[in-house]
Amino acid sequence: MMETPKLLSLDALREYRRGVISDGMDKVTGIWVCCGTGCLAWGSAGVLEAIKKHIGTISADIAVGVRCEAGGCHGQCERGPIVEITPHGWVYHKTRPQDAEKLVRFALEGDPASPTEDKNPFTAKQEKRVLSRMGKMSPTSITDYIRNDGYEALEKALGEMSPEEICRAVSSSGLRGRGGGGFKTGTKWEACRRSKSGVKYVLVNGDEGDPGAFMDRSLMEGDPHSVIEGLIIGGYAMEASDGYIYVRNEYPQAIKHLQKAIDDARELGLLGENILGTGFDFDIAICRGGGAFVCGESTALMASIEGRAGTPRVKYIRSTERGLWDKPTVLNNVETWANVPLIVRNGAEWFRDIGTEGSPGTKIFALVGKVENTGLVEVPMGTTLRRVIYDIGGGIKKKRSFKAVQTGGPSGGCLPESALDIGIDFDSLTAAGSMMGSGGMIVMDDRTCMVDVARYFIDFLVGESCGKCVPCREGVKKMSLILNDITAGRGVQGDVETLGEMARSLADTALCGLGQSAPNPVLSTIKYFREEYDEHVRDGFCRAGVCRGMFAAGISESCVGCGVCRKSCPVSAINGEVKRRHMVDKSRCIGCGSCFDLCPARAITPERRPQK
Amino acid sequence: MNGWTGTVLRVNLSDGGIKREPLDTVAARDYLGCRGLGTYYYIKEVREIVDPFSEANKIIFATGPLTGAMGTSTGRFQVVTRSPLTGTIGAANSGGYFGPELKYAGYDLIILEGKSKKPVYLYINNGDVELRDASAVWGLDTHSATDALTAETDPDAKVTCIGPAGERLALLANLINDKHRAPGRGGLGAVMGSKKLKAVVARGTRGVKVADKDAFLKAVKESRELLSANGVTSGGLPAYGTNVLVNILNQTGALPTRNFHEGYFPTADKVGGETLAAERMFRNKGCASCVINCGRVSWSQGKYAATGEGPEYESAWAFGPDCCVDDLDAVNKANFICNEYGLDTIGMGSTIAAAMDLYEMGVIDKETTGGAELRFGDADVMVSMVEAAAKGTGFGEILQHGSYRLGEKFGHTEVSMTSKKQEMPAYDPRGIQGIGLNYATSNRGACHVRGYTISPEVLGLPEKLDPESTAEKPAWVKAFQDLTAAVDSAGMCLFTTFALGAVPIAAQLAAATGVPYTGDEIVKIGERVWNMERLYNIKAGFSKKDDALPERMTGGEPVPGGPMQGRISHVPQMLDVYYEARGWDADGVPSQAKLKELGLEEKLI
Amino acid sequence: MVKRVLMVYPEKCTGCGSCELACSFTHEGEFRPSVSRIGVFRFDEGGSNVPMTCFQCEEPACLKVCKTGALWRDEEKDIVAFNESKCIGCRMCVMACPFGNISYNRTAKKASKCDQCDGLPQCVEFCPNKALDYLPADTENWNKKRAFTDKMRRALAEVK
Amino acid sequence: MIGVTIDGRTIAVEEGTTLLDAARSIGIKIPTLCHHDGLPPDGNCRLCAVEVDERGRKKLVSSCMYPIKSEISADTKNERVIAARRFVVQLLINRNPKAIAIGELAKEYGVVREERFALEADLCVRCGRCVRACESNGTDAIGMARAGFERYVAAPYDEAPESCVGCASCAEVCPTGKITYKDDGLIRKIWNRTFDLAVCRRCGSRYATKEQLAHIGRLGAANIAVEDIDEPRLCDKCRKAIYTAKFKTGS
Repeated sequence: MMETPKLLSLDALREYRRGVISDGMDKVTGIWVCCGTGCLAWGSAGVLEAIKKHIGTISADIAVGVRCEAGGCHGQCERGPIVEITPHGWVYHKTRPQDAEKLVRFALEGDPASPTEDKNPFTAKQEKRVLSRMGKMSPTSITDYIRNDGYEALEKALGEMSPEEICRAVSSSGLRGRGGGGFKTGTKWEACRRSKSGVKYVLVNGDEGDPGAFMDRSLMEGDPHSVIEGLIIGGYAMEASDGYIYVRNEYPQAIKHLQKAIDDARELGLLGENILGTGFDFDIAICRGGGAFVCGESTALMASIEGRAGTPRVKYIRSTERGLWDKPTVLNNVETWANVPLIVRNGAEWFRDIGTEGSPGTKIFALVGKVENTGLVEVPMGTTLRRVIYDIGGGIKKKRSFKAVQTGGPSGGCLPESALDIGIDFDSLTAAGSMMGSGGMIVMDDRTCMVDVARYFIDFLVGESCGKCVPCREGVKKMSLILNDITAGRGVQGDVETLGEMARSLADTALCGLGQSAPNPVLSTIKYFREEYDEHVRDGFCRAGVCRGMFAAGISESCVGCGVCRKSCPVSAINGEVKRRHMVDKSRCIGCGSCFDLCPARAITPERRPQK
Repeated sequence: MNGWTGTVLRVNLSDGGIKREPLDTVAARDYLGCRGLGTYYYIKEVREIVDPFSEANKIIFATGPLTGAMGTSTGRFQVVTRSPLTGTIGAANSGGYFGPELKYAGYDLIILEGKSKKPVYLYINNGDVELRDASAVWGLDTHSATDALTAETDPDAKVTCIGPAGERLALLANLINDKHRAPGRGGLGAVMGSKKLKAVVARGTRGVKVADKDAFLKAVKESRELLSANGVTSGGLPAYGTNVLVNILNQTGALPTRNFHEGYFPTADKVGGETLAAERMFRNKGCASCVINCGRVSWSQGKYAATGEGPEYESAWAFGPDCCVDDLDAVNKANFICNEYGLDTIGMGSTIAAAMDLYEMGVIDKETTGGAELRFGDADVMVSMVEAAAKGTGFGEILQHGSYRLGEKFGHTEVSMTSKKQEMPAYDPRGIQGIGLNYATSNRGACHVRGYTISPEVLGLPEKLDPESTAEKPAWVKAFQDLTAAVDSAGMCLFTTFALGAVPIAAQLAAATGVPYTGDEIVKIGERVWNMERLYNIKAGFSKKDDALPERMTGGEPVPGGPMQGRISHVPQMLDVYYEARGWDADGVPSQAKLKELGLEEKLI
Repeated sequence: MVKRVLMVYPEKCTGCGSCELACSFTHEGEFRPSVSRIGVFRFDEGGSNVPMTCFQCEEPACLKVCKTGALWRDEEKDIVAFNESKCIGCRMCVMACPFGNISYNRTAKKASKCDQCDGLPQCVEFCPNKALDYLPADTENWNKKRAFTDKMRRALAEVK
Repeated sequence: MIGVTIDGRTIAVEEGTTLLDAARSIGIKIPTLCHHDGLPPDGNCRLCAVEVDERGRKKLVSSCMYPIKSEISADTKNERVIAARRFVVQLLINRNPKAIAIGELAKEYGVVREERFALEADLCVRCGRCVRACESNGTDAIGMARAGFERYVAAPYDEAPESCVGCASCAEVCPTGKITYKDDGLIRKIWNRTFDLAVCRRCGSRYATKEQLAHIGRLGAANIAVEDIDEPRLCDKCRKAIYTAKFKTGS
């Protein structure tokens, strides 16, 4: 290991980087046990310990050629603990401590199976740029980062580019905010750079709040320096002196890794006063958020950093003019910042190489729900939903049929089958009635009630609304009351229209983005699944068999007469002899749905209840 | 409401009941407020002619539609009840700050009925009204009582109270408000005393609204211009007060002297307004919203050393020339005592003059007077008699009830210079014919402020009349009586009429109330008020024979010297013409046609 | 705009209260001395009647405690200006003014103070005795006004 | 100065003037609820919404906070604006049926309470004027507690707030009368606290809490010494009445 000197000039950084890259460590075989939050939950710590222990048992002259450390997230958390062996790029899923010997052996002697990523359909069709380093290095090692091209962009930015040039590069790359808004990052940067103020701020929005989304967490945990490098470059480009990373407290590992990265960067001289002798002063602090969904909203986030209640403020003056503490401020999310070093290092043209004209580059999605493979997916913008869900995600679980995909988090929308061939980018999703959001993607099958989905998201927002403005506080609540009525069979004629009107008014009147976009799940489900609403209201029928009491079980001819359903029925509404088709007494069936999932023959489906 | 507050407060002293009632707005339109509306309510409320001191009698405090507004000198209120001195309707007007305060508390009228068993005072604090125990202030003079009551209630409260004289039911007892102002004459303070009501204390923080703000300000500005262009209202009165008249009347030869034996007092100037202003006055003072500011903040010195306010001309005359006293300190002191004890200054001075008359006639002597030699010109005796009457001690016990009772007591009513048992004020009817007719026909006994013809007859306002002429006087008296009744009812000070006729006053009223009053209409209202009072008096037993002056005036004693030497009053001759001018029959009873014209045919009485 | 000072001459005041009436009428639309921004203090005997209204101090205590910007020094008009719509009714100014020259209107739930009627003080206009005057703020008048306020300040010191 | 066209009328205003102020200056009435001229704007009630046309881009904004920075035009009463206000008023009247101010708005915008959504009726509209008033005074005794529909005004931990001085500004600025205080004899009750009232030694009026007097003293009012708050004092009017009495002329 090299001493960590304090780098006082650009040349010193160059020298240092060269030293790191040529220290021979790249020749050492690495065994990287993912210790991201997901894999830790699967027990990766035990695997790591077992491998290290095993390495300790082998002779030292052999052991010197192998190195085992905690690595970052691969994104396929459901298959953890994941181990990767570099430089081969072999990836092992669902490892156990008892696999230690085998893994070390593979590392030292090779694995004939050579399980490279391109053999895994989930990863093979991705285009990992931002996530390229994930899992292949130690997130807590600045030298590992440097060895993987880290801080090369910083060296280039500070050494070869003026702030204007950096802003221009970011502008011409066409990078758009990955947090949801899709606002052109370069435009924001240029505006902030032009704002005349002695004090400016650059902020990282790490308040990832969408249920099921974890791309930012993974990045902060697995590659914290990429965010920090982006932020330092941003600070330089906009002549800001302070950066804040706002991370929710529920992400302890992200905070830990970020803090370590900041400390290491500062120790190396990449943060602090007169960075690398360029006269540029910049430092970064971490701000822990309380985890309120609304704090992801920029004004609320800034209020929270300022130490006030994290509620949004009406802002007709852009943050780039008056943001944090009324100073010019640029706030970008984690993924956006992590793209910055890539653009600086490789150039805007390289960045625009993939993606669409309006939305260049890649985007990371958190693919969850009823798909076979779930996890983080980085694909070029413009990739179709179908490709993500079917080719990468492996299609719908249990071979059921696809019903909808929800994108953009709670404020996003639900898109139906017909939208599957839309190439995903900011504009196309918006046009289809949904949004990009921060990249949440929830796949739903035919056992999903779309009214219930709308209810679920609205209820989530009722809980997350800060309550400051009337439309959101009272309006979302009212929508929730209506949706709960509909899903409980109490809907009345006109409710759907009322919801539609309210959704439009809410979008018009709510104070912040959360409230304005709150009705999206309702609007998009009404748009694409109006029939389901009507069935609920008019017929008291939930075709998905989700809303209690709004359907009756029906048993088809494929019944094998196993009797499982009969035994599980709490009201003894199912009758039938063994190995004979069972029948449901629909007048007794309470529509609890407990028999559906138990049926091995998938012979039970929701049917309309008999009219009273 | 605009102008009026729209609320009447009814307080029953017998059972302590307190009620708020809506104002009779039709009556308010027809009688305005203060004297007119107060009298209307009194007559409506007390259907029979009752003993003034009986439980059945009521006493009404009334404000007018202009009271409390920024009209020209519109800080007036009126106290109405049956006068125990005269037996006529008694209506007494006063300025100061009490009237507006009552209005700001939210009331047009307070009707006080019944009789309390123990001393009480009424405390009105906006909507909070209560009768409170007054045993601690009973017996106190008006100044001490006022201080004690404001200390007990609110430093900003305004007080109208009675002094010991009223408590003793002295027939010369006045109410005193704001320490120095009196709803004077008629002995109305005694009615308060009979009800064991020491005081009415008012505190109001509400406002008076007017119907047409711009029109009101315009009317006020126009009236103010007339007032400031007028020598009396902008010069004489603020500089010298009403007492400016001492020298003027003396020069006219109509300054009653020595109990009306004479009409000229050689050393009158020593007690006149000019001397007062130069030697005994701190500064002048104004009642609420006054633009004239005739009030005197004054003092007396030497053995009579004291401070207070006044005297008004009539007070100065009563204690001065009428008693042949030319010591201003004595006059001031006597005046201050009357204010402090709640006595009527005109009645008091004139009664002492009558007593001096009796003394010099030999009808009474030192034995009767308790040792005092009641000689004309003796200032010490005059002051000591005022003190005795104020305290109700010795000979004062007789004096406190006025000259008529004094004369009666000793069988010589001819010394009582009264009409309807009320003392004539400071203008000799023998030298000034109009004022004599006014005295005789006044509905509350002899009174100058019921029809102040001195204005044309002496001051030449609005035009100069010969004081000695008689032909045109009945019409002038009627006109002045009617206009006065209207001004009194509006809540405005009579002194504005030196400069203002009916038209500018009507303009203020119309803008304030929203009722389109014209000059003619308010004069008509005055006439209505006058006839209403007359009807009451007729019912109370008054008739043509009572519309008279003492015989000394009408031929018994021609003026012995001075500019008016040899003159007598021609009231009997003018009376029929006056009746005719009023549309009354030969007996002085209003004709049905007149009553119909005035809307009084509905049997009010 | 010519700066002017509102002069008070207690020795000329007869206590008629026309100023209070004009003030309340102008500002509140009714004749209501209790909410007038000028108040006449009447004294018996030797005391002068004193019309009192805001001295428009150069370093006003009221302004110091007003946290909503409802009060400020309008240097152009040379007054302590008051924006009623910014007042939150905290009454701090009322208590802070040593002279008691700013008051609280219970009905409006706001402070209330003299604004010199935007250059045409109605109290001056309607004072029948010239006890109030509105004069050019030349040195002489300034000194007179200052002498008056100093006198009041001394009187105040005796009261506490 | 910047030209701005509101409802077809063009006026020049200083840069940064809010649309609300600009509209008011030409007599255009825009309803407000959470706005108070003396408090920092918050824009939470959304009643003052107007439609702004920024170079062809039309959007609804809160006029109380929207600063005029370029030549724009605004419509304060078009269909979209009225619909937005109706929406807000509807939600308010559902929650706050007894608030007089809301009742008046409901009448004006022709909405009636929807009984179906008639949850617990409340007087508080969560406009936060009270909280902002308290902040302005530097007392910071109250704030907003909880979030969303559950949001309400409260003292910390719902206990009697220590920093409250009983000035009652919160009650004075409350547009619906939700916050009240009671002066009962010598004490004032507000926010579960009981304050001693200073009593004027002359007129007996109870004119302020002692805590407020001390607060004013601390703010730098020279006439109030924090250490002798308990001394008998004079109210503003009586102080004046007493010292003016010393102004003698004449004799």
